[in-house]
Amino acid sequence: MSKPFAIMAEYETPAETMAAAKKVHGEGYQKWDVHSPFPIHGMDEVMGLDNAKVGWFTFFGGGDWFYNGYGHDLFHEQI
Amino acid sequence: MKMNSKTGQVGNAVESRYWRSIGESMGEVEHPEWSDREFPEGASELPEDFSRRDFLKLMGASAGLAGAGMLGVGCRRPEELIVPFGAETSEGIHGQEYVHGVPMYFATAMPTRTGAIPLLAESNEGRPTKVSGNADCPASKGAANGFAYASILNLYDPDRARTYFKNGKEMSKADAVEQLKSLAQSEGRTAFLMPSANSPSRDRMIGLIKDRMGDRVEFYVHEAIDFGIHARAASKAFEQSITPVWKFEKAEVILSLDCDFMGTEEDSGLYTCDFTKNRKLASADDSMNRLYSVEGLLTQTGANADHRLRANASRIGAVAVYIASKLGVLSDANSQKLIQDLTQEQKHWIDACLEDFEANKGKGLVVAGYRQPEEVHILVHHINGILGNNGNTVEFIPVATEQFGTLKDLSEDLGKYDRVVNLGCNPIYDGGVDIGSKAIVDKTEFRLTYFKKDESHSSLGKPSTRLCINAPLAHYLESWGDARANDGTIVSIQPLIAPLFDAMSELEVLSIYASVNPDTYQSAYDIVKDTFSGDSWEHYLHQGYQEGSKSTPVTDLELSQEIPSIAYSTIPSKSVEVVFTRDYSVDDGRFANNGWCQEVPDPITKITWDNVMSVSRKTAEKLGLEHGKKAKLTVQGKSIEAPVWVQPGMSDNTVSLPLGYGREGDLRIANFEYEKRPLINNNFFGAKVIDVGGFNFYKLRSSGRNLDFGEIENTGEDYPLSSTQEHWSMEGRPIVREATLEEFRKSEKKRAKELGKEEYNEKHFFPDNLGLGSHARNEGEIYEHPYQERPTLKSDVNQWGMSIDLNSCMGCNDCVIACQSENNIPIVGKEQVANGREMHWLRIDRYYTGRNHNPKEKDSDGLPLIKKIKDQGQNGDDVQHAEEWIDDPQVVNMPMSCVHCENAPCESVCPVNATVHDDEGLNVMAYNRCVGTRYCSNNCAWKVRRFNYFDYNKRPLENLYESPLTKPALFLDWLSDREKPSKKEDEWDLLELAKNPQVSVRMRGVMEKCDYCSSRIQAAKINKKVKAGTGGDVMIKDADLKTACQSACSADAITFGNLLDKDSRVVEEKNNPRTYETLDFLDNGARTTYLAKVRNPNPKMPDSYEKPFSTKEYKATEGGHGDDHGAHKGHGHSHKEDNH
Amino acid sequence: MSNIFPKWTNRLPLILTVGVLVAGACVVAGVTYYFTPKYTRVGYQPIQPVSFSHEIHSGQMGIDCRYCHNDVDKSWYSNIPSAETCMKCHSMVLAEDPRLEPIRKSFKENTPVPWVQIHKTPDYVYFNHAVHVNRGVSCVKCHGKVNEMDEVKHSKSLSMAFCLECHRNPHENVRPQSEVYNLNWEPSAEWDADREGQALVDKMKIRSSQNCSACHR
Amino acid sequence: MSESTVQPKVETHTPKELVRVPLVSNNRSFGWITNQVAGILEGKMPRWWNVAFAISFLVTMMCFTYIGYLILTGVGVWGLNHPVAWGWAIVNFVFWIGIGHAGTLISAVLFLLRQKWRTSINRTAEAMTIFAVICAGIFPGIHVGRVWFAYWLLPIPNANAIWPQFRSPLLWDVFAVSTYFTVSLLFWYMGLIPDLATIRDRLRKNASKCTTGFEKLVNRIKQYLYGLFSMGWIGSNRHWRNYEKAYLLLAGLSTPLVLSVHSIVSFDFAVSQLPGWHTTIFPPYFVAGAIFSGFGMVLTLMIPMRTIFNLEDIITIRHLELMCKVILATGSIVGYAYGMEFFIAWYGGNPYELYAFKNRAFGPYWWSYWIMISCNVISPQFFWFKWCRTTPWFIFIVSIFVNIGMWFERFVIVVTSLHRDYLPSSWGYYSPTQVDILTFVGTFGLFMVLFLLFVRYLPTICIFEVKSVTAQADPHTKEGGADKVEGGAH
Repeated sequence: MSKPFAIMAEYETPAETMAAAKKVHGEGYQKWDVHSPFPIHGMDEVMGLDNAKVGWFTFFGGGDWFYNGYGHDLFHEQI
Repeated sequence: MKMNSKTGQVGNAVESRYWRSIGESMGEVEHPEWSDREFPEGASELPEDFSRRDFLKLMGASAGLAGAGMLGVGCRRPEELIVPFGAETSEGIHGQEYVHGVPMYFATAMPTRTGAIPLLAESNEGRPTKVSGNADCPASKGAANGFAYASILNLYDPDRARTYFKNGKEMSKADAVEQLKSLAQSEGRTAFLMPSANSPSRDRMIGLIKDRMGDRVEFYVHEAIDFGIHARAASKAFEQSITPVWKFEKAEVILSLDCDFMGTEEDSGLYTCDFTKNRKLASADDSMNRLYSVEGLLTQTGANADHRLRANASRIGAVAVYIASKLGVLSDANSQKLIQDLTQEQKHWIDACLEDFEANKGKGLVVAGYRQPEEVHILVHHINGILGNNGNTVEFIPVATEQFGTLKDLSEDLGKYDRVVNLGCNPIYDGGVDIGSKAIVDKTEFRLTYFKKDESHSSLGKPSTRLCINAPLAHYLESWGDARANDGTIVSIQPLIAPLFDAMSELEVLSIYASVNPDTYQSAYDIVKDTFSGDSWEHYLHQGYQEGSKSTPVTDLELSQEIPSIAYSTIPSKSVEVVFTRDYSVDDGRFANNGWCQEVPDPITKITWDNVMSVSRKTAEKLGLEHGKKAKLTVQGKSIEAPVWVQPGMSDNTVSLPLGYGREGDLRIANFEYEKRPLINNNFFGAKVIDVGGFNFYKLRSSGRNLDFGEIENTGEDYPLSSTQEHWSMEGRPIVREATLEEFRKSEKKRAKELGKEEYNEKHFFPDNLGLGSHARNEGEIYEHPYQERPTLKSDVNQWGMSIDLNSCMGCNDCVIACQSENNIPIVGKEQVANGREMHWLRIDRYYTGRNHNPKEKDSDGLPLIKKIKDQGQNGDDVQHAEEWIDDPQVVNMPMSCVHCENAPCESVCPVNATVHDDEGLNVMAYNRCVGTRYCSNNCAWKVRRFNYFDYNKRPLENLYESPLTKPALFLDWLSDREKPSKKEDEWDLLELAKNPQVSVRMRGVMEKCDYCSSRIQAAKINKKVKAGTGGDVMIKDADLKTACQSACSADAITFGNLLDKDSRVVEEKNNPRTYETLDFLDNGARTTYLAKVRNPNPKMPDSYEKPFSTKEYKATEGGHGDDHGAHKGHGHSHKEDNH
Repeated sequence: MSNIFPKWTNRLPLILTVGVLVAGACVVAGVTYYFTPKYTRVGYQPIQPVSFSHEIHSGQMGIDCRYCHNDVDKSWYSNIPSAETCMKCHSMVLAEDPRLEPIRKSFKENTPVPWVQIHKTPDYVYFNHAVHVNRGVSCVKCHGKVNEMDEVKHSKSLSMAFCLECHRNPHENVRPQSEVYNLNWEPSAEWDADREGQALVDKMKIRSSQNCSACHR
Repeated sequence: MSESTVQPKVETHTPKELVRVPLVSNNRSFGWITNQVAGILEGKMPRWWNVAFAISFLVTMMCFTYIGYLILTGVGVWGLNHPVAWGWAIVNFVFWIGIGHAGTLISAVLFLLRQKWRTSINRTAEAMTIFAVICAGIFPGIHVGRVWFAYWLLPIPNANAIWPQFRSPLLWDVFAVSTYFTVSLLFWYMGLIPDLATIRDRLRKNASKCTTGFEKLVNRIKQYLYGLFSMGWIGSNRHWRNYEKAYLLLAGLSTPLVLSVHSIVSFDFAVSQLPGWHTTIFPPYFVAGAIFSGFGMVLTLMIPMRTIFNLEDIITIRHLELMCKVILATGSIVGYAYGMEFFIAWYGGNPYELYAFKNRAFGPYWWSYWIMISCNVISPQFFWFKWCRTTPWFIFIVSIFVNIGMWFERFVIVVTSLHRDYLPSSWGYYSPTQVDILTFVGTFGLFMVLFLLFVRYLPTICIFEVKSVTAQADPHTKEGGADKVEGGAH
């Protein structure tokens, strides 16, 4: 019998899923994930994930636009 | 030189055939290495023909979709040739060394019925493109009229006769001349039918013909509108053949008895120039003349009169008799009967007026109009005699041409003649109902005709008249001749171009008839040269007039005693008085096929393309006529249906019938036909198919009759009219500012007294916008004006400015036509004008102001007057034609074109920088950059921008709504040649020649406006710089530059110049106390300022006024609260030096 | 049911972003060069009906430009000489040369020689030769070294940006009036545009307007 | 017995638990919601859809033929003249942009304000926004005199070395509308990704049910497309984490858009100096008008849609009522603005302004002014009454009136100020032509074509958001299974 590839568990309600996730995270597993039809409030902390990096992308995107739009005029004299 | 005479870059001709070398074109074998080395090594083959460069060739790429252009149109740039002259042009044209690209100027003149108007014609690339007044000729002092400026277009009229033909068969000019020679030598009596002219060469030729043919020849002169009345009446009054020459500049007080000397009289331009000389007020102590006018219709002279009395045209005789009787000249029974008909106020009015004349003995002038019968004119000479005016304000010069028979005489004794030779008359159209013109035309054996197929021609279709030779008549710009100007000076008429269609001139026909041996007939050039009696022929041609040929006025003016009595006539009870008038736009019909004349708005009604029956408000109410609806008018049993126009200022029971419309024959403008394309031209599609061309009132007129009686009744049938200005009242807004002479003098004295205190620098005391001006121009400017911020931005050499004197502007529209001719402005057709899309860059706003009219007042049922606005169709909006105040209004004219603002509202809203501010103060319009969002037109408070809604230059006016979608043939044409116009071929080629190559022709979708003739500004600057060479004298002075409207204005009302040149006239006028800026509270800083209109009322007159009506209207609506606040308190701003 | 998307599609977003950036750069570069007058005009050297060589006439023999283009300092249009001017010498020099056949034919029959136009501004641009050549702007500025061209070539782009370069700083492009028709003239070492050039501009009061009204009307 | 003090009978009212009205009525399960929304796509479309699509497609083709005719012939085919150089085209542009404003407000502003009820209407509103902006975008393009040079409005380097003129409001329009379009499109597409994945998975599941080869092929293509556009979404929580953050940031960034776009559109008029245009009240007045007509259109579309696809449980009466309240609020703001304009014109004492407004009410265009007043100010006042706010057919009628009124408001602003301004000599009258009218009708066709395609191929309601606001989705409530977990519900 070949080695099982992965283990999957299905729950009825979001609360049970969160509880299970807490246990799994507690056991120290690394390669695991939670799938749900809608974002479950509070699941990130339970899974111990840090802040999403989307914020930084947006910030630097904004900075780039600002430089192209106004920055090079304001900061450099007439090049 | 094969000229692709398209405007713009000239000198290159598009050769559609691509051949590589002379060898290939001659079929020889070409050298191999030549063939592929068209492009230097390394540069790869040119990419797909990226035709961006050609997009705006002649600004005419109609649908330049780059994508579509890639399809079939060749993969290489079309080779364009730059082709030199065949041989050097040292001898050039007329002995002037020809430099291609530099316009040349020649003096010539336009012959009129009683004389000629000296002109200066500009020739570009060998063809005349513009005419303006000849400023050096003392006889005209540069004055001309709108017909002269528009006559350039007649030269290139596609409907001109092009071939000689007889009985439908064409013949060459040579055969036609041969047949004419045999006619001249053949037996039998000949009658000549000629238009009237005053030319020494023509008189000489007529003398020679009479010597040769003795009593076998007789000459008849026919003019639909006869100005010979002045000479005939003067000759009878003084019993010597003389004609009056009016000197308005010498007259202090002028009374016009139905005499529109600034509008429809023959030398109106000259008279306007003289009259307005005494109306230019620079300071308080200048004097001003005073104009009284007694007339039935509202004419241009009446509109500008200080006092105007409405009297029926048939009553004017009674007025003259009353004056004569007051002066003790006339007191027989018939005159008493005439005088009773005058009302009490009319008598009262005339008495006061007479007092003024008696106070100005020798400095007054009474004039009678061409419409008045001979007896009135004779009476006027007597009146002038008693008042001491003869010899002072009116001189008399001997009449040069003899008196010929009229058309009526010819039709009576037609039997005596075997043949008639017609030198350019059109008796079928304007002969008159009582003339057998059909018989005259049948007997005509030789006919000079200007048009291919006009009324007289179309009747030639009948077999009996087939023997007539039809020869094309030459335009004055392509024929030799001479004429006597108003004061007798002999002026030369020289051609600018060889006759376009081998046309013959009148002199040539007369010279064939006059020469004893027909083969050696003199050419017109030789005739004029022989007639010339001065010293230097070249100088005569160069100057345009013969030095010292001015005829000396007759001094012993002794009036004959017996005074003819004036026929008594009253208007029958149920009928109206009908007045046949000369039309301001199309003269007597000779300019009906001229697009510019048809589209220039009538100075009074502002209607284009049509004539209307004008009636007064009371007459309309009494007879149940409706404004803008058709009515049936019957005169002497003949009737015609034409639209009624309720005209302010008309006398009651009078109907004015402008002549010259309703023409038939192949005249594409006069007899305009809109194409009936149901899919496009239907009402629902916005393009109403309307009929154009006006109504032929000659059908009601018996020959030579200006006054008649008829019955009129409303038919209620609608007739769409297209006028350019639909609202009459100024709504109490201080747009045109006026004052009386007294007010002006009083305020000037006050200003002079207080001038010491610098806070009072109120330049003018006229009502301004409720003191808004002072609010707007606050001291602390939020944004520094760019000129202050970066002074280098502003040119220190030229700054352009313009000043228009409303006191001199008589509203005659000459400047509008001159601007159209100079700047290639297209005409758009009646349906587009009705839709408000006319393209004139310059318009004359004409407002009516009422004696006690308050635009804001409520009407009877308490609703604000605006509420009763029904629809705002093309017959004028709301209910203004039914309001009380229009019966006896005052009229103000205001020429309005781009005022070139310093803080221009149009520049800040154009998204593509198509309109920008130039360093010399111009608001520049870059046509090639405009994409046509039209926001600039919306934001312009003066609404002086015009938009090319359609391609008016390249598409037929009969159907502008056509497109490749609805007519696939257009798409195929477009594919083959993107510049191909869809106008008719001949129309396109000819009208193209009339264009001024120095100004670009705008295409569809582009906004355009007055740019102070920037092509002339550039030409002046370049000439100055080329002359200056490496020197620094580049500042433009007054002598270097005149805009088209400035040079066209006979009243000299428009002044344009360089504000930095201290002694320029425009700076002088801007310091005139009358200067003001329209809509100044918008703080746009307009570079065109206006000089306020000052009226000169006589306090003793019953209809006198201490304030002009517009000031009263202003006070009644807005002025109340702000007026004292605005007028006296200093504006806190004076014309700061720098932000001129 | 096999998987619809192969494995590599995971990297699709990355491929897309890089691809778009590179393609965009290429298109922009291509348009700025190929679709502007710098390319579409420069290098255009059509074959003329007569192989007239400026190099020989003005280069070697030093004939002044105004000998043939005599109206260049009088009108906006610098005229092309008629065959008469050529025949002044060529009635003797190379009298039978087959290459000059069109000139002789034109001179005899008084018909123009169909030269092919090279330098042409669009119809809505009103360029004036007289005001430039009389005020210190040499032919070489716009037509390039014609005296070294065997066959005239379109050397400068004559685009609006090209004209604006001179109009924006006239002092760098002005030369003494005497040198206008000397195409080989180069500013000498100590010729400093800001000093001598500016002096010329001030003396001649050159106001090279950068405004639309300068060339468009 | 001691006399007892009369104890006041104290009834302790435990405060009635304020039950929040459930956003999904009848306590529907997740499965039901998915079936209900995704079910629309999977089945064969009802007959009326094909008929409606055919009609609106024909109307759109008519619109494009008229646009072609306009471009090939010239702007003269419209009724424009001098002085009224802007007519129906600009009125339609502002009308359509105004309609587009509800989408951003619902998706961005209400999201930041934690208004849970937005979940069931935000996708349709955003779709409506995008289609409205497409329809609006046509008009500035075709009303320009020379369409083939309209690219000069873009600030791209060119051989003429000229930049567009940045002080012109028309240029600001180009930037504002294009930004608005891209942000709305982005917002709409982001919201769609999880639902596209759901549909992709359902298609995989139904693949076995397909019988004929053709059905298999269609199913496979659909799977491919939905898969491609769902960008490999598998609903993992790591995805949700980035998704939530991105959605929040996008909502934050696009909130100013709600106010800025229509302010810039109002600058087209406010920046000019015409009497009646040059007033500072225009930006807020236009934004209120935009939201007003935006919600009007949302209601006009939602009410028939919820009955046809029986989504009453998801788009409940409460949603409609809330939208009616917004309409009432913005309608009153617009009414206030009309009054204030009149007052300032009188109070300011500028004769030209005063005439401009008197001319609006009593001039030749008095009829359009009174239609505007009745539709915009009077009809929304009905929503003060509970019954009016909760009967769908009545709301539908009022929402139609709202949009008619708003079109006339733009017509009154554009035309009446243009046709009579400073100089009486240049006063004129404007009336539209057939091309004007049918091009505008054509754009409704285009709008319906796009909307019908949206309804046919994309889930009209955001499935996962609706689920996330139901009680069962909250892990801390009883329905969310909190009681099944020790530690219990807290």
